[in-house]
Amino acid sequence: MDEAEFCRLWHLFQEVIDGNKEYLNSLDAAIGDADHGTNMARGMEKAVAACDQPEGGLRVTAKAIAMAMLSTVGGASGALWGSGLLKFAAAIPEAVACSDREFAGAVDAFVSSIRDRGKANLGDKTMVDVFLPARDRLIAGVEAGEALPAIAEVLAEATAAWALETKDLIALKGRAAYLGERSRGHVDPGAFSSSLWFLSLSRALAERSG
Amino acid sequence: MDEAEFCRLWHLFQEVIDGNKEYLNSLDAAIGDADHGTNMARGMEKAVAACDQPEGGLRVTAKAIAMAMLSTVGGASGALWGSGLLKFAAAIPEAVACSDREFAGAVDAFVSSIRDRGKANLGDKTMVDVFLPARDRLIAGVEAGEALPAIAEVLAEATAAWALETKDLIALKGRAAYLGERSRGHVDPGAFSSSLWFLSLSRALAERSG
Amino acid sequence: MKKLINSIDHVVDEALDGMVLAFPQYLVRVPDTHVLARAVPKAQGKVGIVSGGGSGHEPAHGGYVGYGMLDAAVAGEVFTSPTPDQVLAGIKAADHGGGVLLVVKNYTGDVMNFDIAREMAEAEGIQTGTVTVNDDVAVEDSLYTSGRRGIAGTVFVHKVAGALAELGASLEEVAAGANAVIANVASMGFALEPCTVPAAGKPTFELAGDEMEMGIGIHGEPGTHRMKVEAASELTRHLFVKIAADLELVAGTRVVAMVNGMGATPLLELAVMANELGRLAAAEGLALEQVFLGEFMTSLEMAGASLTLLRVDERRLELIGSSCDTPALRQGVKFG
Amino acid sequence: MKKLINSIDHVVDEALDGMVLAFPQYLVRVPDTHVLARAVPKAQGKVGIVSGGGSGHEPAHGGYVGYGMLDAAVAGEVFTSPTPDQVLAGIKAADHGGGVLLVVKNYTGDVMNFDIAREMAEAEGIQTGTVTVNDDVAVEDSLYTSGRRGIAGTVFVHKVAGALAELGASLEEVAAGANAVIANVASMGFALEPCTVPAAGKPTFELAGDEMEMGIGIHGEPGTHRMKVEAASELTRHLFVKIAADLELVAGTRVVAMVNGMGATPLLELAVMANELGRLAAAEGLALEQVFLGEFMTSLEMAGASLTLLRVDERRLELIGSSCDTPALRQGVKFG
Ligand SMILES: Nc1ncnc2c1ncn2[C@@H]1O[C@H](COP(=O)(O)OP(=O)(O)O)[C@@H](O)[C@H]1O
Ligand SMILES: Nc1ncnc2c1ncn2[C@@H]1O[C@H](COP(=O)(O)OP(=O)(O)O)[C@@H](O)[C@H]1O
Ligand SMILES: [Mg+2]
Ligand SMILES: [Mg+2]
Ligand SMILES: [Mg+2]
Ligand SMILES: [Mg+2]
Repeated sequence: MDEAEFCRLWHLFQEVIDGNKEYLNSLDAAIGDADHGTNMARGMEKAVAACDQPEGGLRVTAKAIAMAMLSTVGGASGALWGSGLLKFAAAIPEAVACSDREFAGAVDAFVSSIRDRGKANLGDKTMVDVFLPARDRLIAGVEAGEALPAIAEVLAEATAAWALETKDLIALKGRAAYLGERSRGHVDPGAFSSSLWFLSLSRALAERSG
Repeated sequence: MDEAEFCRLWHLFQEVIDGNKEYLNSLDAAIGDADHGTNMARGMEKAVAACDQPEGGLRVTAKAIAMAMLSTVGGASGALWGSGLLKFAAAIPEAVACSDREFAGAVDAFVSSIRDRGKANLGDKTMVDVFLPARDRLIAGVEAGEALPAIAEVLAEATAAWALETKDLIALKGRAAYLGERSRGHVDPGAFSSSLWFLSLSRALAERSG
Repeated sequence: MKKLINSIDHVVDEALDGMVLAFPQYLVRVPDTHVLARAVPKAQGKVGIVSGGGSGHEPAHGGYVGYGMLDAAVAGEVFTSPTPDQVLAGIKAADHGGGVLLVVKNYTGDVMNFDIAREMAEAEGIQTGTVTVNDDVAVEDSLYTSGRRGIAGTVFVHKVAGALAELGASLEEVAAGANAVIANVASMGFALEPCTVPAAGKPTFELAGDEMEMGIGIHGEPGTHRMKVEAASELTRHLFVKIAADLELVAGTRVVAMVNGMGATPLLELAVMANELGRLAAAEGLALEQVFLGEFMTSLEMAGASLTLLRVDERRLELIGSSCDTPALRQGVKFG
Repeated sequence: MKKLINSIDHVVDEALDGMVLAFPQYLVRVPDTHVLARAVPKAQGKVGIVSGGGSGHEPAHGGYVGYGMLDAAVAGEVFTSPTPDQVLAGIKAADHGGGVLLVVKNYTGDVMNFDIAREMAEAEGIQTGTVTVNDDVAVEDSLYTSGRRGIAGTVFVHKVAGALAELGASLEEVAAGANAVIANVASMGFALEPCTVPAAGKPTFELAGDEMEMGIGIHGEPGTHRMKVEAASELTRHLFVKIAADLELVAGTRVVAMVNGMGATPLLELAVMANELGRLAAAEGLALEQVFLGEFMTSLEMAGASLTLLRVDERRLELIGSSCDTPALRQGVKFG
């Protein structure tokens, strides 16, 4: 993955978050406080600005995006995305491009950070329900020598399904956990927005291969 | 008029006020603060209790009604009815019955008191628009030797019309005056409730003659 | 109608007891009345201050009973002026031999009921005075009508009269100070949503999703006109311009302001309005000496706000800013 | 949606400026941040107290900045926890060399953002501590979930921690005092009407004319269950029973209470609820030492209320009742 693709990913993510802002808010209204779309959209607006002035290198760009999200998203998602991306930045090479394995390693660092900070397990009805299996599939695919665009295409579809599967769960972490049994029957907003990140990844890479 | 008739008047007034409570509130909602029905109904409940234990004599009974209204109605109407009835009581004989002329004199004292206290003129869209012409017609009728039940019957109809005529006026006194031009198009609640008093009077006296 | 009450008939009675429960250091209830009086009466010989009106304006009026403000507050039914016997009980509670000043808002009902009570008090030998607050510039003033309404500016009258009384001023001096406030204060408000009087059971007016009422009073009455909802900057300007014209404010005039919530408007939004006020005052070169921000004179759960400006000189500013200790307004905390 | 604002994006920014305009004797805004800090910083060496969270809870949290309570309050967007850089700015403003205590309400977002900020502050050599308020007994507590939420009881934590800091207690002592409050405080609330987050544009839930939400938080979230509206006596009892069970209150226990409005409930009605509380406490033989009645921790214009009880001993009661001077809470006025 090179810097252009990386930035394209974030631009596409910004667009799809913006397009789904109201929907994400409505998901959050059902089991939270109706701000997840607003939070993510506010953060992405700043994040892509960081992307517009790449100061050279994936790490610098990733760190700029991390700081932008950390200082604008707020809420649970802001802390998780922001601090997670800081770990992502630390793990990704400084160079203007990286190998698929290096990218997978950075995603792994991101997911570990989210788990350390948020303490959520698989099935707790959070973004972890998307990121954890996605990370595993990503690493497995890279290990097996699949091309990143192909893995991303699989993940775009799989994460969408995993996000929707959170609907049947009872939330055990985050604000939705306070609803207990009442949290069942609604898709987790953070899981859904996370699946959009993989959708954006697949689109960014499809443009390359296409 | 004797004490039984006098008390009958107030009992009937209490009933008709209670039946029109919501309507009077809705009239007051349009140009005031939506409480005229509630105020009058609260007061009349106490007033008829004063009537239930007549301690002998019109004056004592009238004074008890006055004090009951003064201490329970509140608002503009409470001050006007209460202090007006105190003057009515002072003007009516102590005896258990009075002549038509004496009754007309007491009503005159009531109306003068309302005008002194409230400073409203004819056409200001207040209860004065009912009581002032009604007093004049009452006195004229008594002077002309008409029977009180007959006069009351005329007044029941006339005061209903006068009350409705307040609809076209702009309020110059009371809370409705703050609305200026916007007060036009709505019947004054105090004028309407006053017309119900004359309706009650005619019914109380009709029972006698009937 | 959803209300946190037990019954329409007992809401005022129970609320008064609730106030005493929460503020026993400030308030006692005069037995068998709707009067809240000071728990610690002021010294003999000083002027007493009585205010009141219908309920539904909380923290007015019981919230202002205490050191530096009122001696007694008389509560009527919701939005209904109290009866003369209740006002008389308030006057007696506030009477410490120095005479009693009645602060009345200019509504026919209030004026007449307080007048009757005053006649009764005078008959019992209590010296009384009345000042009538009429700060609402939404309403045209005219000798032939009821004049202007009294709204949130009343709180400044309480403050100045209360401060003067505490200093030992005579009834005439306290009344003069209060009247000076009345001559220099102007207010105006608007509603974004109406309120519901418990006894009526439905809102006093209805507004579409994009409509509001400009120039409302404090009893859920409709205002002077209906309009489309505008931004906070426009709404604040609307009030400011009317008030500034009425008070003939010019660059350099010193004023105290009150941004008052009507009941359901969050402090977050009232603070936005205060910020707009600051901009307007700066643009006009006014010296904004003190700003009261919060809920001081409400209309149940009405959404909306009012703005009040009081022209001050050094003396009046001091009286506004001096120590007071009441449930709703406290100034002059001693540290350490 | 009708809001007294100019734009969704600037409401917090403008409201913070409005707070400073109205309370310049208490508040300054740390430049380029959403942090309100004391206008007159406390003495060098004393522990600083920082609190904060999403906006929309006014007067929390900026309203509690001042003598005897907070040193800095950090405001996030409406109902969104502030970001770590903002919290760090608050910590720096509150740091006077004695260390800084962070008062955090137990929401994942708040906890994590304050944690990140604390890591940053420690990296810069500022000694910090955190206490996490989780007073909401509507929510089941469990080690496997996020635990209980923090709601209005937070104000008592501010009060006690602030009082201790003012007395010169160490960071450990202040944290211990705050944690003792947390161990002895319980709250629960309900909503009669929802609120509307400006950015969302519509109510966070919808209720029929006779429905309410029991066990709500302070972010417009739905509660634990929906039910038919009941009388004030029943609703107060409902909260009281849950809270009393959680705190294991018995006859003779000394408590301080808070009857807190969620935003749109008139003080008249909150006072009715306080009256019910008084009856319940008397029936249970509790010693109701002090009752806070008003709006302390709101949810924009939500209609409803919460009840908080804090078990006190002589020392904690003293700290609750001691002098403080902030925009929203003032105690200890000096007369004359
Ligand atoms: N402990 C946690 N671990 C992982 N993800 C979490 C955790 N808590 C919350 N989240 C995610 O954050 C999302 C909510 O984000 P957002 O609405 O922006 O923040 P907030 O809940 O503070 O309002 C949830 O839908 C969930 O996916
Ligand atoms: N100055 C006045 N003179 C005569 N009648 C008046 C005056 N002011 C008000 N009224 C009458 O009182 C009625 C309103 O009574 P009510 O609603 O009970 O009191 P309030 O206006 O204080 O709420 C008006 O409809 C009007 O008829
Ligand atoms: Mg959320
Ligand atoms: Mg009325
Ligand atoms: Mg009235
Ligand atoms: Mg949030």
